[in-house]
Amino acid sequence: DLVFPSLSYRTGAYASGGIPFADGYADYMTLLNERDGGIGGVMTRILECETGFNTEKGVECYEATKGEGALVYQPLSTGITYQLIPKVTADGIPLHSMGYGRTSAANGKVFSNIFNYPANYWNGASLVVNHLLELNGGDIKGKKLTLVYHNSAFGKEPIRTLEELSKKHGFELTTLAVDHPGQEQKSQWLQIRRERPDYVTMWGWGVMNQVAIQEAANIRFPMENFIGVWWSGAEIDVLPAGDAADGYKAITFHNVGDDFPLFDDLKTYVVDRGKAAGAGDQLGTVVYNRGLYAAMLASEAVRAAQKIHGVSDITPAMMRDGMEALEITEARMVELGMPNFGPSFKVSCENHGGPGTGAIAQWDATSKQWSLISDFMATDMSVIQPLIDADSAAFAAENNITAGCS
Amino acid sequence: MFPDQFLFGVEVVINGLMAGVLYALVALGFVLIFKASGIFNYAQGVMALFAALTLVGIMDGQVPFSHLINAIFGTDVHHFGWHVPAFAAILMAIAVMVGLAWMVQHFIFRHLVGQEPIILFMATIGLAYLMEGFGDLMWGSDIKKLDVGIPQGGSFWIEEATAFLGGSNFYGFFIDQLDIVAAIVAIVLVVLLVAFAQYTKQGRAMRAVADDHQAALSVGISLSFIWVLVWSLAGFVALVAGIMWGAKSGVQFSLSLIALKALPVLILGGFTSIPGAIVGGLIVGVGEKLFEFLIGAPFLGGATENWFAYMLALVFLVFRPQGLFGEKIIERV
Amino acid sequence: MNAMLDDSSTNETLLEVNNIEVIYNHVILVLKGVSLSVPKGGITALLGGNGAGKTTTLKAISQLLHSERGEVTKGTIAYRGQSVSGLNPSDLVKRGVIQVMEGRHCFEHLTIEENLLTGSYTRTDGSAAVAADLEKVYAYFPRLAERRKSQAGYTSGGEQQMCAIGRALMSRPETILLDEPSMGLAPQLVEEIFGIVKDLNEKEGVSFLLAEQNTNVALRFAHYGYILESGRVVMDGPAAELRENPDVKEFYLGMSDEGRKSFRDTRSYRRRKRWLS
Amino acid sequence: MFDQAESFVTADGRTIGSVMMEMKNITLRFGGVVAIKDISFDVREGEIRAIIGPNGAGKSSMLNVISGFYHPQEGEVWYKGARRPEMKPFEVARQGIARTFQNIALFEGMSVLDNVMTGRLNHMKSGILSQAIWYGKAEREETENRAVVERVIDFLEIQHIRKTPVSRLPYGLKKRVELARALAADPKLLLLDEPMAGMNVEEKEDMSRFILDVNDEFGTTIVLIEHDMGVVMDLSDRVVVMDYGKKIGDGPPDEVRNNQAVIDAYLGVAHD
Amino acid sequence: MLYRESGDFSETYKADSQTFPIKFDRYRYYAVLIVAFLVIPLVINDYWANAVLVPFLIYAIAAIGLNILVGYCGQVSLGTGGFMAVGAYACYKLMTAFPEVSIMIHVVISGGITAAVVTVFGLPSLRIKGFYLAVATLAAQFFLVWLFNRVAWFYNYSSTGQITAPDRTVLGYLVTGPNTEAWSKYLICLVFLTISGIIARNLTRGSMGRRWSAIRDMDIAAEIIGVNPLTAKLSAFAVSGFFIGISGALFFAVYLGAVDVGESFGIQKSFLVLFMVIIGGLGSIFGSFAGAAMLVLLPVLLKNILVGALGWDTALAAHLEFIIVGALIIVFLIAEPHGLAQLWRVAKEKLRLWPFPH
Ligand SMILES: Nc1ncnc2c1ncn2[C@@H]1O[C@H](COP(=O)(O)OP(=O)(O)OP(=O)(O)O)[C@@H](O)[C@H]1O
Ligand SMILES: Nc1ncnc2c1ncn2[C@@H]1O[C@H](COP(=O)(O)OP(=O)(O)OP(=O)(O)O)[C@@H](O)[C@H]1O
Ligand SMILES: CC(C)C[C@H](N)C(=O)O
Ligand SMILES: [Mg+2]
Ligand SMILES: [Mg+2]
Repeated sequence: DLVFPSLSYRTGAYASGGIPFADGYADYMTLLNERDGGIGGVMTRILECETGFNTEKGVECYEATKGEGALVYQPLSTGITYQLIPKVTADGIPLHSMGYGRTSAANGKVFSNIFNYPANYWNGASLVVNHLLELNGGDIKGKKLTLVYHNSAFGKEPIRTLEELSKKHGFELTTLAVDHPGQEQKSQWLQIRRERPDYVTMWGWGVMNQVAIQEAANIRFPMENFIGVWWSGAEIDVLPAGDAADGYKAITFHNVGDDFPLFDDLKTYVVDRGKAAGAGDQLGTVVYNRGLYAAMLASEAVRAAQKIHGVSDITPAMMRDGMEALEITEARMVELGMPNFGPSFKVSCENHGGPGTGAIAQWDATSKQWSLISDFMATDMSVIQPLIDADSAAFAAENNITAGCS
Repeated sequence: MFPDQFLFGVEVVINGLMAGVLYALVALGFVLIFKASGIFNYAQGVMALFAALTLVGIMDGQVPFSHLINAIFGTDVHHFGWHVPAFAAILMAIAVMVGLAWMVQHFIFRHLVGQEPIILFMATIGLAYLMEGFGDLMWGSDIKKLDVGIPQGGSFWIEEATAFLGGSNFYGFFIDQLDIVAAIVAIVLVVLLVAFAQYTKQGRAMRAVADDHQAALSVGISLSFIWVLVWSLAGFVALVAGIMWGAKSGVQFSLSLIALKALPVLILGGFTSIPGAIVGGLIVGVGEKLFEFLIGAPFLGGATENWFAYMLALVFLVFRPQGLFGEKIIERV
Repeated sequence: MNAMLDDSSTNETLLEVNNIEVIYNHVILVLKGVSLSVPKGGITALLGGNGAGKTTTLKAISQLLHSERGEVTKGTIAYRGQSVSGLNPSDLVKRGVIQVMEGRHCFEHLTIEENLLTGSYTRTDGSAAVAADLEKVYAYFPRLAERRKSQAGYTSGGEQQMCAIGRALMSRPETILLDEPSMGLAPQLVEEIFGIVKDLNEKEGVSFLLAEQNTNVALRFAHYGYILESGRVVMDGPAAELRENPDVKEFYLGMSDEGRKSFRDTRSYRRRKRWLS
Repeated sequence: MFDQAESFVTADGRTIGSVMMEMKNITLRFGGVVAIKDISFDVREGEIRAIIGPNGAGKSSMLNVISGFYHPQEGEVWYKGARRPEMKPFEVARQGIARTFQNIALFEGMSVLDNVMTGRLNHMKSGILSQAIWYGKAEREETENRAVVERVIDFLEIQHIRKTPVSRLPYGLKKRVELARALAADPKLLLLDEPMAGMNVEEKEDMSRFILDVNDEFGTTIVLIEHDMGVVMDLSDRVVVMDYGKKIGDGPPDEVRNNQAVIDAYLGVAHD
Repeated sequence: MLYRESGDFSETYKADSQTFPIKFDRYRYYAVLIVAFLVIPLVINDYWANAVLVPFLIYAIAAIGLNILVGYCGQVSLGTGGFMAVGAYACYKLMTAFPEVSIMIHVVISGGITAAVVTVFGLPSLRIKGFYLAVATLAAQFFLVWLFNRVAWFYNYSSTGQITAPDRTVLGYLVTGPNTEAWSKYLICLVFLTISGIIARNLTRGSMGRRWSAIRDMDIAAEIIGVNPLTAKLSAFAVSGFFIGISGALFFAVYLGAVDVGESFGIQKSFLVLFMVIIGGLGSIFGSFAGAAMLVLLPVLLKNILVGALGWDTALAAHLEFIIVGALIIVFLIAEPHGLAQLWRVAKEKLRLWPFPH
């Protein structure tokens, strides 16, 4: 069988995001089994392991599951990703950090086993700035942008790019750290209230998101000027603040809602058969969709690997090749029942990072729905690519890796 | 501009005071249990979480243990389909906390009478694990919204009334209404609890138990009764804290971590002093907010709140080892 | 002369301990079959050297062993004919049995007065009666009245001893288990305290079971005595008879045939106790 | 300064040396409570000096002043002919003053042997590295001091409980172990706070013998607090009587026992 | 009589004060060493090394360190996580600054640096006691984590603030980095643990150990009989810090390979190690081993049973795991408050008396 380890977290401070993602990931695999009899005739198997969003437990999970023929890891945590990068490389297993993790892993010449398509945090940072540019007719010189970030590897990731971008566009950047878990943010928001930045962006996760949005509402910060990263843009993040959250924005690299043919299949084959991983009421929510999307990308990579190597029951090494040869086209997306759900792109050895495109979503508190308010747009690779090259080169030097494609 | 800076400072102090009250609410529970049993109850934070979870669960008509039930019987139950009004739900939650108090006493601490404090402390950490797992199992680990009708958000009235104090950069004092409610509740609680401990027979018995279990037993005080009583009180205080914090940030796992905010408050005020909890809370609240405002954020890169309270308490204790109002440690040979 | 004849005690037995065995920590056997009885209205002394098991016996009666990891593994204890096993200490206090523990055990952080008031915890006869008794205790121990507002932790050993006894009195007991009341007290105070014991016994009919090292004083005030050694009762009898027993005289009263001998002259050869074969 | 260097002979023919320690006008207060009021007395080399007085008179407080645990507000302590500056208790201990406590203060978590060994800590100086590898000085020192301690253990006849945790010992033996710990330190001056409280006559006799032997054989000076008048009168060379923090009598036992103030305040009846 | 002590007399004081005065115990100890050094490395695999043995060895070192402080000297510390972080960051800085020096030396120096830091945080213990001190040590915990998170110099200005262990070898074999073999990880930790165990034992049986225990049992009395509380307490903090630092260094360099300070050395770690010490037995070196073994194994076992064998979903299993771990801790404390070491002693005592009940 095809083993997909799922390093999930259904407990702890980040369970609110961990649960729907893991459910989406699992449900898609179940759908493939139930509807198609697996991928290429081989059944899929989800191997769940609880990490609690804790790096140490993540490593433990990795060690415990890798022996079972795990094809690809999706740890859903930047911290765990950092831990696993050397390990998976040594063990020859691919890792997919979708929209998180080490940004410079986009350079496949150095990070042979790490993939972070279709977008990463530096794309995210650029996306936010692009949006601001758009709002201001292309000129944000002198504007004040504040970054509220989770004080961890994850939250620090965009700072470098934002700094570069602030140099380039002349806006003023302030950063405010929020320590795990982010229950208490009063002083950060008092400071924001005092300094009245024009825009606030947030790299948050878990309870930090709700508290931030609630506090923003409390100080009556204009929600449309508050833009979260894609991990800070779920329903559960905005719901507690009620109507006050109306207008809050978040970036995203895939589409929202449940208006896709795929969901009909999910209902028939998974939910109605009682095989859903969760309660089955999360379908179409932002993070659930992201889990689906990740699973879809994984299964497509399996198909690619099966095609390349001509075997159905593939190994992790073959999976890696499949991922590197992955090509997503809109036509294929339509076939999969997910038209316009995500970008079309092609992975290569040089580029493990995908197209780096994204869109802006906005929350409507009355209908309690997210909707896209922009197209999927490209990000400023002229700033990002040099950063990626420099960072990966440093990593290569540090670890005696000779960059290159075999 | 200087005056604005100053007014912002004042605002920080006010908000610090308010934050302190919220810490104090948690610290109070610690003090109660410590006073009556010498038990340093690390599980106080988890109790707040558990109480809030229970309250939300009852209000929303959630089926307890639905996850487990569904897993075992393959059913698909989640809600009873009714909603309980806040007031009734609070009463029911109190009943649950009293039940919990009884169980804690009956199954755990009854068997640990006379053990060293650190053993008891460890047992409460075990209890924290237990209750955390139990609460999650019972009500699920997703975030829940708690709304018992407490107003929230900045008080416009105060903002507008004070806006004139500063220049165009000053928008009036920001005070969260929730914090105001919390402050009132906390003060009432402290007054009632002090009266209880100092002037009632049970309160005196409680203090006696704290000093010497054996002697308390010998004069006929029932340890079990006293302990169930204080654990119930602590459970009630935890519920109040859980409501306040839950209204702020939703009811979810991280609520249990507020215990960590209460600890420096506790040692600052003194483990055994009920008023100490509130005064300690205020000092910590103001101290950490001011420090962040004046030094932390501008010079140290922020996020100093996690450790500042502890450092403050530490420095303070060096001068007064039993905290502000703690009972003097009697050292005789 | 038999002391039993001229005292106020009756033939009614209040407390009956029958052949009990006590083990600490599952392994340390401390009492190896102790039997004794306390008559109503009597002062019964429990004598014996260090580690003989006096305290253990008292705790076994008052049900305080449990919290020290000790348990009664054999034998029975009955108060007024009813078994006390399974009761908890507060039930016993309600039935009128209270223990004054060895080593005082005052509540350090409570004031003397609060300490005394805790003694009335189990009473239900209203605060006026309690207040009256408080005054009575102060009358017995004027020293306590002086220090009523001091924290007990800061009072001297003697004051704490008075406090502990006074606290027990506050429960209006029928029987007091008194563990080493004389330890560490000045001679005058020892007399005083025993005088009070006697008073309570005669005027209020309180029965006492008294564990003491100070055999001399104990036998002067008690009606009946048991001598405990290594967890066994080795001798018992009316106090007056025990006082005249040559072994008791030599080993417990420090008297030789020529009267009291000086502590300077004790390094001589000693006779073995007869009951230690 | 009077008869500082001289020695004199007691009633029963023992020779007592020169002044070893002198307390001058000591006053000790705790908040409002005056525990010691302007008390002076001296202790001579080789004597057994008793302090008696009713409960709460301030006897233990006086010992605590001597051993540096309490610092009097007024007055001076003279030791070995020099004024002693304010010292930490452990510094006092290093000057050769050891003591026992009224409420037994043994180290409950250790065996008898280890407890007595703590008495020798001031004689053990090996460094942490040597101890870590347990070689050279550390090991030698341990063996040497162990030999000293074994002598004390033999002397006090507690060989059989050497390895027993002290928490399991009965009261009387604990008191003896405490004495052993103090003796192990090789003190010049030994302070005993109610060493015989809670003992029966037989045990008091044993204890008396030990105290006398220590005094005789090692010439250790002893300050003794005790409530058993028999013991005090028999053992001590001179007695200080305290009452409510004041000194009400000082002199040889016979003199004190007939002092009316002492009888009123303490003895109740004249003791034979 | 299955277990015997009688007939086994020591003839000298030296023999009497050795670690295992009883022959039977001594032979068992040698047997354990032989298995640990010669047998296990041959059969160990990745899973056993990473999930069980290596963490056990490293935690055992930390537990020994904490036991010296809490169990022997009676100073409760909740700063262990932060102190381990000091060891880890010291080791990282040393490894990257002096790549040519052997990692063994780096680990030892990290221990020394941690000892110094811990001693500074131990200073308040001269005034503050009991739980006040315990809570006050949390200041160290939170401050250190914040510091390592905040000051970029500590993590060599890496963009994420994480630190990653470069490859290092001992005697030509890799001991750090992702390509390390299971047996070499295991052995290097074992060497450190064995030496730590021996040193700790030596320190605790001599005058140093008695000073600590005296302070623990009754600090006032200890001072009056001549123990300088300043040096006694601070030396306990220092020695404890030394071991904790070593374990932190190994934890980072050998076990995890990369570390995010807030997550790997958070307050949970402090509690975990304290648990090991208490469940194992305060004031017992053996207890430190037993406690570490138990708390490393327990979750692995539970996970394997609940998820692996019973096939429950992970959320349910995680909740149940919490409940079971919590309940077990409580049950243990109730059954034997003095820990596994005491359980073992009582068992021996019973065996000695066997078949007689008393
Ligand atoms: N908690 C305990 N655990 C183990 N052994 C104990 C415990 N309490 C007492 N013992 C032992 O039981 C024996 C009897 O002790 P007990 O206290 O009853 O003696 P006692 O007659 O009251 O002596 P004393 O006159 O010294 O008070 C002693 O050997 C003592 O060591
Ligand atoms: N640390 C302290 N703080 C406050 N008061 C104290 C302290 N130590 C002693 N006292 C008070 O000082 C007085 C003398 O106490 P001390 O212990 O010296 O008496 P003592 O003569 O030893 O009596 P006893 O024979 O009962 O032991 C007492 O009233 C006591 O309450
Ligand atoms: C879901 C996530 C991967 C986001 C997370 N905070 C991170 O570590 O990047
Ligand atoms: Mg006794
Ligand atoms: Mg005294």
